[in-house]
Amino acid sequence: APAAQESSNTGEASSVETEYAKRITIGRLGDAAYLDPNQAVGVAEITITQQIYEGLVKASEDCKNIVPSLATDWIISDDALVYTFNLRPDIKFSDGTSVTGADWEWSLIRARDAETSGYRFAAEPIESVESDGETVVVTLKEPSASFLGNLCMFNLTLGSKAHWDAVGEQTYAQQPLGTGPYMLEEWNKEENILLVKNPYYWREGVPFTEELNYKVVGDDNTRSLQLQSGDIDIMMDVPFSTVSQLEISQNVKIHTFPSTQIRYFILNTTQAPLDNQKVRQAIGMAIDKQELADIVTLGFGKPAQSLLSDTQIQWFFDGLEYNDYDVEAAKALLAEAGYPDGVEFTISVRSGSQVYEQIAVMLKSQLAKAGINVELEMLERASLSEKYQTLSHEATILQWVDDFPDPSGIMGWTIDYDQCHAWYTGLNDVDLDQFNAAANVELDLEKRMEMYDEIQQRIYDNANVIPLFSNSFVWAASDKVENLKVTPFYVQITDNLKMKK
Amino acid sequence: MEKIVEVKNLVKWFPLKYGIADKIMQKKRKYVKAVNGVSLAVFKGENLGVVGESGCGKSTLARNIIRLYEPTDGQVFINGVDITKMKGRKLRNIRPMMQMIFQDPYSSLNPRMTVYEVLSEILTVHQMVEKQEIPNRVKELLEMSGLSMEIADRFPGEFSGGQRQRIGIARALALEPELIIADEPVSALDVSIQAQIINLLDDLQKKLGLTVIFISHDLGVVRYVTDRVAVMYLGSVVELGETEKIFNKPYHPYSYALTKAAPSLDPTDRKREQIIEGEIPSPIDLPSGCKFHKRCKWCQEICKTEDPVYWEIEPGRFVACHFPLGQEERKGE
Amino acid sequence: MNGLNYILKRILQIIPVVFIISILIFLMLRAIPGDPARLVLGEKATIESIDAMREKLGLNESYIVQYGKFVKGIVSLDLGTSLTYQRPVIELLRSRVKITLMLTLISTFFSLLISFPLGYYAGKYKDSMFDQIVKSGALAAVSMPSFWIGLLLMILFGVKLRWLPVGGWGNTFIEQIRSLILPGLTMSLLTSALLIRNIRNSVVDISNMDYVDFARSKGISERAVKNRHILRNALISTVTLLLMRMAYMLGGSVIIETVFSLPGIGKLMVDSIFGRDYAVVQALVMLFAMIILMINLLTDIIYSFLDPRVKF
Amino acid sequence: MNKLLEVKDLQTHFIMKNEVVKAVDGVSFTIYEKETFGLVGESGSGKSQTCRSILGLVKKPGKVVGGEILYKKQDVVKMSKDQLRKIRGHEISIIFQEPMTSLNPVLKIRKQIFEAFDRTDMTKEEKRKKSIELLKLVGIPSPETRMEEYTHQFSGGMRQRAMIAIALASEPSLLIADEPTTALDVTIQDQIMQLLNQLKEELGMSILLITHDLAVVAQMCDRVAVMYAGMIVEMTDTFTLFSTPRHPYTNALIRSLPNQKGANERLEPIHGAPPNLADLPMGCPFHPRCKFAEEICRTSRPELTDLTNTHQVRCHFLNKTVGFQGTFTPDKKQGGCDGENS
Amino acid sequence: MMRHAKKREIPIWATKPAFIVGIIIVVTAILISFFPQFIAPYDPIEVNSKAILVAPSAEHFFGTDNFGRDVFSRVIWAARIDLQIGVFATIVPLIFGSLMGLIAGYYGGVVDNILMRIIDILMTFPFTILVIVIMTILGQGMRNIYIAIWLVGWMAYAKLVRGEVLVLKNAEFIEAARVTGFSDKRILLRHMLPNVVSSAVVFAASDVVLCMLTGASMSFLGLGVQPPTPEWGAILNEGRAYIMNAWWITFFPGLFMAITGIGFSLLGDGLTDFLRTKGK
Ligand SMILES: Nc1ncnc2c1ncn2[C@@H]1O[C@H](COP(=O)(O)OP(=O)(O)OP(=O)(O)O)[C@@H](O)[C@H]1O
Ligand SMILES: Nc1ncnc2c1ncn2[C@@H]1O[C@H](COP(=O)(O)OP(=O)(O)OP(=O)(O)O)[C@@H](O)[C@H]1O
Ligand SMILES: [Mg+2]
Ligand SMILES: [Mg+2]
Repeated sequence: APAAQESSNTGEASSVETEYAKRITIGRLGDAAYLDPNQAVGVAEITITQQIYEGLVKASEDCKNIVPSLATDWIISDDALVYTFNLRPDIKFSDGTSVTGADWEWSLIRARDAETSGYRFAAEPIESVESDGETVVVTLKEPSASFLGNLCMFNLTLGSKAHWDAVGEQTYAQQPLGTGPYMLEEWNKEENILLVKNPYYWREGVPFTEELNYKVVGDDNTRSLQLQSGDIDIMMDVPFSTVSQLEISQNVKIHTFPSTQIRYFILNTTQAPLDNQKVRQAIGMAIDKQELADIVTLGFGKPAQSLLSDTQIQWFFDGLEYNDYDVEAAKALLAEAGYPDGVEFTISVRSGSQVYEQIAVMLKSQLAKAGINVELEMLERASLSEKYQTLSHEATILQWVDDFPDPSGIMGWTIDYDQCHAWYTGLNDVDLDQFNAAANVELDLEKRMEMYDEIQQRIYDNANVIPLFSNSFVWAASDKVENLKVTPFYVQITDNLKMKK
Repeated sequence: MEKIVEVKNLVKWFPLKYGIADKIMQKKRKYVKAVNGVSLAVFKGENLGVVGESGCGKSTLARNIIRLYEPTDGQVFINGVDITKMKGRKLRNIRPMMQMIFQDPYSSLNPRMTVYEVLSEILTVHQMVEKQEIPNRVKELLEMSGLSMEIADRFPGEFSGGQRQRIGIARALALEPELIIADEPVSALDVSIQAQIINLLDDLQKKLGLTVIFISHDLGVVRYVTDRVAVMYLGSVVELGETEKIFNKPYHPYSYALTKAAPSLDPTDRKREQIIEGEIPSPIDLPSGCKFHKRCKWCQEICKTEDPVYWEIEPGRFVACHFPLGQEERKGE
Repeated sequence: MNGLNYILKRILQIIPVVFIISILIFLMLRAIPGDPARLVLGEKATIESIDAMREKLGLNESYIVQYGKFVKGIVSLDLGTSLTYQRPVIELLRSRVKITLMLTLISTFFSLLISFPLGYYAGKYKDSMFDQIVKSGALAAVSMPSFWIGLLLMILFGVKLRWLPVGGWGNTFIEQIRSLILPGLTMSLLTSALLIRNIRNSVVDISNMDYVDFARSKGISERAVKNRHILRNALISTVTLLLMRMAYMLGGSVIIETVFSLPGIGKLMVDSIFGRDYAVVQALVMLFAMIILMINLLTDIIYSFLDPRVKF
Repeated sequence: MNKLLEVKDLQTHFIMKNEVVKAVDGVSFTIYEKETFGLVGESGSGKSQTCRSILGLVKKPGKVVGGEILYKKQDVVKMSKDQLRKIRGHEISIIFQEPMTSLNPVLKIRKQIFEAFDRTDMTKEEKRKKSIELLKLVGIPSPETRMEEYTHQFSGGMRQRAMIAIALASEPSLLIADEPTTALDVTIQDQIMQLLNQLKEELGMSILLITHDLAVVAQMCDRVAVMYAGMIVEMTDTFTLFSTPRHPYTNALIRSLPNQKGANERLEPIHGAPPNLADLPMGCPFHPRCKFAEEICRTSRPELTDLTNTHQVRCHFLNKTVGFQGTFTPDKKQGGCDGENS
Repeated sequence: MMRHAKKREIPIWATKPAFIVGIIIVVTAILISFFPQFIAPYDPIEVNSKAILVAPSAEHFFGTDNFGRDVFSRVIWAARIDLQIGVFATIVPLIFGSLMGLIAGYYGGVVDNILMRIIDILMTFPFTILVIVIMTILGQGMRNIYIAIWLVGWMAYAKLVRGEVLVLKNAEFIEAARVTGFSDKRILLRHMLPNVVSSAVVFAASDVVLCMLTGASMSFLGLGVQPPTPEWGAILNEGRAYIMNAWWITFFPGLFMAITGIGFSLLGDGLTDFLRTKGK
C-alpha cells in the first residue's frame, strides 16, 4: 500500500520497531465539520475528537463501568451535589503547555453554556466548577444519578483555555488542542485528517502508532475497493452489504465489535392512523424482526425488543413482555382498532443510506402481508429534518448509539416531549415523562434499575418507537492490522493499534 | 397601356450589425444598399425582363414588389393601390393577384407535402373553387403546366428539376394571378430542360393574359422571352427599354458590356478583347458618382463625382448615363 | 472591430446574467425545504440550540436583508463562510476548483486522444467494419451510467491490476495526475462518444467537399490532406462541441467526484445543496456561471479563430 | 501533333448496394499537346467523373473499373499512389466548377498556394515570390495583401482566379477545367475565358474544358466531345460540330438554345429528361428523347463510328442526320480556324 | 448542383441494417415495458429470505439480489420505468421546446431575444446541478424527475429548432407560402414545423438515452425513483456493493441499459438518414 511504503521511507531510521508501519490510513465516509467537542458534533466529529480530548473519567472498554481518565479518583458528597476529583499530576496539552485549573473550569462550564452544542444536557446539572490544578470540584444544581456517566461524554472533556483565548472560537474548532493520545497535524477538508502522536501524552508508550491518517472517501463501495487495493488500511463502518465481498477478498479481515447500536421504527403519533396505539402495536407485531435482521445485517444483527441495548447489560430489561411476530394477530389487532381493511401510511427514509433503504424495503414487504400498505419516501437529510421538526412525517427509521454508560440519554430523548417531540413521535406522555425525570435523580441503583425496567416496558407498550434490531459494529482492515478495537459506544481504542509492514 | 405595377423611387437597405464598440467609437451605421431608388412601371400583359449581375439587387427588387420585404423608402403600387405599408390581412388579401416562381427547384417546394397537397391547400385556403371541385382544378393546373394527375400523390423529392419547376408554376397559377414574378426560373435547369420551361411560360402568358416580370442573368433567355428589359447595376436601373432595341443598340456602357460579354455559339465569332474589367463593387460602400464608373471604358471626370440622372432618352427608353453610347450631346447640357 | 464589438457585448451581457442568476439561486435555495441550522447541529440538537444557531447564522433576518448581504459579499469578493466547514468559502474553493479544473482538462485531453483517431478513421472508412465497431462502442459508452463505468475501471485498474489508485487525491503532483487518470477516463467516455460521432460525420462530409479533392489534385501528401484540410475543418464543429461539453463536464463532475472520492467543486456543490450550505452553493453557482460564460465566450472566440468565415 | 493524354474505353462506375451507376461507360478520346479539348453534356452525363478519373479523384463508391488513361504513354489507372501524386499538380492540374466550395475556407490563400510547392525545395521567400507572380498572372490586383486573406473575402470570380493560379503553380502540361465558369456571371465568365485562352497561349499547355454550355465550347475549344449518359455520342473539331452536327442529340441541343432565334420563333426543347444512369434504357440511351428513333434504336446500342477520321458519331442513322443545321454555315469558316487540325 | 431526381424503389430504411436493429431493439423494449407481467416470472419487489444472492440458474435466469428478489424480473419490470423516464422526460421538452424555438426563430426580434436570454441564463447552471437543485426543491420521485428534466430539457430543443427555423425561414418554399397569403399560423404549423421537427425528433431519440442516464445519476445521488421500484440505474447502484461476489446483480441491468441505449441511438441515426432523404 502506498501509505505504508511511504512511512517506511521516513520511519526506518528513527524507529526501532521497524517491522511496524509508522502510519495507518483509515478510510472514513465523511469529513468532520468541527473538531470542537462543544460545537455541533456528530459521529464524524466524535471519532476524531475522542483521540484528541480527554475527560475526567471514561467508560471502560466494555462500557459497563466508569474508570479514571484524567482524574485518578473522586469523592461524591452525601447529598450527591458536590463531586471532587483528584487530578493526575503534570498533565500537558499536546503543545507542551501545562494544564491549569482555569482550563478545567472553562472547559466544563463551556460544555454547559456553549449555545451551539447539541449535547448540553450532559452538562446541564452543573452548578459550578472550581479547580486548583490538583482537584476539580463540581457542584450540581440538584442530584443527578447519571452525572458520573455524563462525564464520560465526549463533550465534557478538557480543552486549552489559553489556546481558545489566543485563536478565538472559530479557529479553535479547526485547530483543536487537548491532552489525548493524538493531536491534529494536518486537515485537508474532504480529503484527510492526519493525527500524530501527542509527544506529551501522559500514558507511557501509548499510543503505539505514530500517525493515524483518516482519509475521507465519500462512497462506501470505493472505500471497500480501496481497502482491497491497499490504498487504505482500515475501513471504518463497513456497510453490511459490502461485507460479503470483503470476506472473499484476500488480505482483508472483517472485525466485528459489540455495540449499543439499535435501529428503530419511529411512528408519528400525531398522524392518523398511527395515533392509534393498537395500530402501532399491530405494526410491531407484523414485523418479522428476525428476517429483517438477517437480510439487512447479513448475520451481524439480532432482533431487538427493548429500547435499550442488551450490551448495557445492567440497564437492559430482560423480563420485557413483548409480542412475537404474528401476522394474524396483527390483523386482528388492526381490526380491533377499527381498521379491518388495513391501514396505509408513508415511511420517510433518509436517502443515500443503504441500511435505512433496505430496512424500509423490508418493512414495506413485511407489513404488506398484514394488510399494512406503506409507501416509501426517500428524502435527503435536510428535507427529512425539516419534516421531523414540524412532525409532518408519518413514520421513519432512526438509530441510536449510546455515548455513556447510563440510559438517561436515550430515555430523555425518547420520552421528553420538549427535547424533540419524544424523538419525533409527538407522543406527549406526561406521566411517563415525570416518571423518567424521577428515575434520573434516583440515587439508589437498585431502585433506579427497576424504574428503568418499567420505563422500557411502557415505551414498548406505547409502540411509538419500535426497536427493530441491534447489530455489531463492523469494520474491516488489512490483515496486517493488529489490535483494532472499538467500544460499544463507538470509541476507537487506538492505544495498541499497529500494523505490520 | 395600363400599369399593373408601378414602383416609385424604391429603396431597400439591409442594416449591417451595429455593435456596442461601433456605438462607442461613434461609427456610422452601415447598410447593404441592395436597391437604390428604382422607378419603373410594368404594363398589363407585357413581359418585363430584369437583368444584371449577381448581387445587383434583382431579387431584392422583386421581393419588394411582392412585399416579401418591406421597402426602406419609396412606394409600390399594384393596380394603383399603394401596398408599401400594407400588413396582415389586407396584404394577404392582395397577395393572390401576384405570384412568384422561384429559382431553385429544390428549395422552392415543401419536401413534406405531396403535389396534390401543395395545390389543394392553396385552393382551399383561398376558397378558389368549391370543395368538390378541387381535384378537377388540381388536374387542370397540372395539365396546364405539362404534368399529369398521376404524379399528384408524389413528393417533390421524386421529381427532376424540370418537373419541379413545372409544379412551381402550377402553384403560382393556382391563385389565378394577374402578375407573375419569375426569379431566374430556368437558371438552375439543364439547357435541354430550359427550353421546355421557357416555352411553357410563354404559352401560359399568352393563354392567360399574364403580366410577367422575368428576372435572369442569361441574356439569351431574356432576349428571347421579354418585351422590355430593365438593366440593373448595383441596385439601380441603368437602362430600360424594348428588348430588341437594347440588344441592338445599348445606350449604357454597362448594357453594352453585358450584351457583348455573352458568348456566341458561333465558333468563328471568337472574341479576343476584354469587354469589361473588374467586378461589381460592394453594395455596402457604393462608389461615388456613377456607380459604374470604375468599370467603364468611357469614364470621364464627371462620372466619378456626379451621379447621372435617369432620364427618358427617347420615348420608352430610359438611361442613367452622362455619356450614352452613340449620343452626341449630354443630358442637361 | 466586429470582434471587439462582440467581446464588449458579451462582457456587458454577463452583468445582467450574473445578477439574475444571483436572484434565482438565492430564491431557489430558500425554496428548498430544510433548516441549515438544524443540519449543522445534528439530529440530537434541541430546539433552543437550533434557534440560537439560526440567530448566529443570520437566518432569522428577512430575505431582503439576506440577499443584500449576499450581493454585498459578491461585490466585495467576500463570499461568506461555509456553514458546514466553518471556513471562508473562498478558501474552500481554492483547492477544489483546481481539482475539478484538472479533472475536466484531463478528461478533455482523453476525449481528444480517443476521439480524433477513432473518429477520423471511422469517417474515412465509412461503413467499414471498423466504423461499425467504433460506432457501436460509442453508443454503448453513451448508454451506461458513469458511476458504473467508473466502478468497473476501478476494479480493473485499481484492485486487479493495481496500476492506479482507487479514487482519492494525492499530495504530490504525480500522485494527483495518477489519481485523475481513471476519473478523467470515465468522464471522457461520454464526451468521446459524442465527439467521435461528430468527427466521423464531419470527416465524411468534408471528404466530400471539392476543396479536399482540389488539395489532392495539387499532389500533396495524404497526410497533409488529412491534417490541413480534413481535420482542420473538422476541428471547427468539434471544438465547439468539446467546449460545450467542457461546461457540461464541469457541472457533471459530481458523480465522478463522488465515485472517485475527489474533493472537487462538483461534489462540494452537491454536498452543500444537501447540507443547505447557502453561502457555498451561492458562491459556487456564481462561479459556475462565470466559468460557463467564460467558456462560452472562449468558444466563440476560438470558433472565429478556427473559422475565419465567422464574423460574430 | 503529339498525344498528351489518351483515354481508352474508360469505365467509371459507382457500385452501390442495390444498383450500379455507370457514370462513365466506355469513353475514349485523345488530347494533343497545346490544344483545348471540350467535353460537353447535360448535368449527370459523366463529364466530371471522366476528369476525376484522370487524376484518380473519383469519390468512394465510385471506381475506375475498366479502360486505360495514358498520360504520356503511362497508364494513370495502374499507377501507385506515389506515382499518381507526382502527376497530380505537376503534370496535370484541375480546377473545379464551384469556386465557393473548391477552396478551403479556413486556410489563407497563401497557404493554399504554397501547398502546390510542397514537394519542391523552394524557400519561403521563393514561394512567396512565385505566388505573387501567379496571382498577378491570373489578374488578382494587389496580390501581396490578397494572399493573406481567406476565401470568403474573395468574390466568386476572384476565387476562380485563385484556383487557376494554384493549378498553374507547377506549370502543368494539362489543365483540366471542370465547368470553370458555370457559377459565374457573364461578365466574369468572359474574363475567365479570356484568361484561360491567354494562359494556354503563354504557357503552352493543353486544356480539357468541361462545360454544359455550348457557347463556351464554341468560344474556347479546338475539338469537342459531346457526352450523353456516360458515353461520347459525337466527337469532332469545333467548327464541324457547330456547322454540321451529326448526332440528333447535338443537333437538338443546339436548336434548343434561345439566342439563336429571333424573338418570335418558338424554342425547340428536347422532350423528357436525361436517363437514370443506374438504369439506362435498352438500345441507344438517347432514343426515348430522340425524334428520329426507330425500332433498332430501342434494341441495339450504336457504336461510336468514324464519319471522317476526325469526326465520330454514335448513331444508327448517320445518313438520316445529314441535313442538320448548325449555328453557322461552313462556308463562313475561313478566318479563325487556327490551332485546330489533326 | 443536383439537377437529378433519384428514384428509389426500395424504401430507404430497408437498406439500413443498423436502423432495423435499432427498431427491433426499441420495439422489443417497448413490448417488454408494456407486458412485463407476462415475461417476468417473479414479483419484482417480493423479498425472499431463502434465496439471497443466488447465482444465475434455471430458476433465476439472472440470479437474485440481496433481498432474494429475482434479478431477471426486476430488470424486466425496470424496462417499464426506464422507458417511461426516457420517453416522458423527452416528449414534453420536445413539444414545448420545439414550439418555443419555432416561434422565436420565425418572429425573431423581441420574442427571440427574450427567449434566448432566458436560455442563456438557465444554461449557465450546469445541467446536472440544476436538476439536483430542482429535485431537492421538489423532493424525490419519478414525477419530480420528469419535472426537473422538463424544466431544463426544453432549452436544447428550442435552440435546435430555432436554428433550423432561421435557415428554413429563407427557404423559397416558405417564401412561396407567404406569397400565397397563408397565415403565420398555417406557415408555422403546416410548412415550417414538419420540416424542422425531424432534427428535434432525431435528437430526442438520443435524448431518451441521456434522460435514462440522468435518472440513473439521480438514483446514484439518492434522488432517484423510490425503492423498491425497479429501475436499471437504481438496480445498478444498489448492486454496486455486490460487484465482486454477485456480479449478476449489476451485469444484467447494465447490459439492458446499454442495449436499449444503443437501440435508441441507432433509431435516431437511422431517422436522420430516413428523414433527410425523404426531404431531398
Ligand atoms: N435579407 C438580406 N439581408 C441582407 N442582405 C441582403 C439580403 N438579401 C439580399 N441582400 C444583399 O443585397 C444585395 C442584392 O441581393 P439580391 O439577392 O437582390 O441580388 P440578385 O441580383 O438577385 O443576385 P443573384 O443573381 O445572385 O440572385 C446582395 O449584396 C445581397 O447580399
Ligand atoms: N457519389 C456518387 N454516388 C453515386 N452516383 C454518383 C456519385 N457521384 C456522381 N454520381 C453519378 O455519376 C453520374 C455522372 O456524374 P458527373 O458528376 O460526372 O456528371 P456531370 O456530367 O459532371 O454533371 P454536372 O454538370 O452536374 O457536374 C451522375 O449521374 C451521378 O448521379
Ligand atoms: Mg437573385
Ligand atoms: Mg460536373
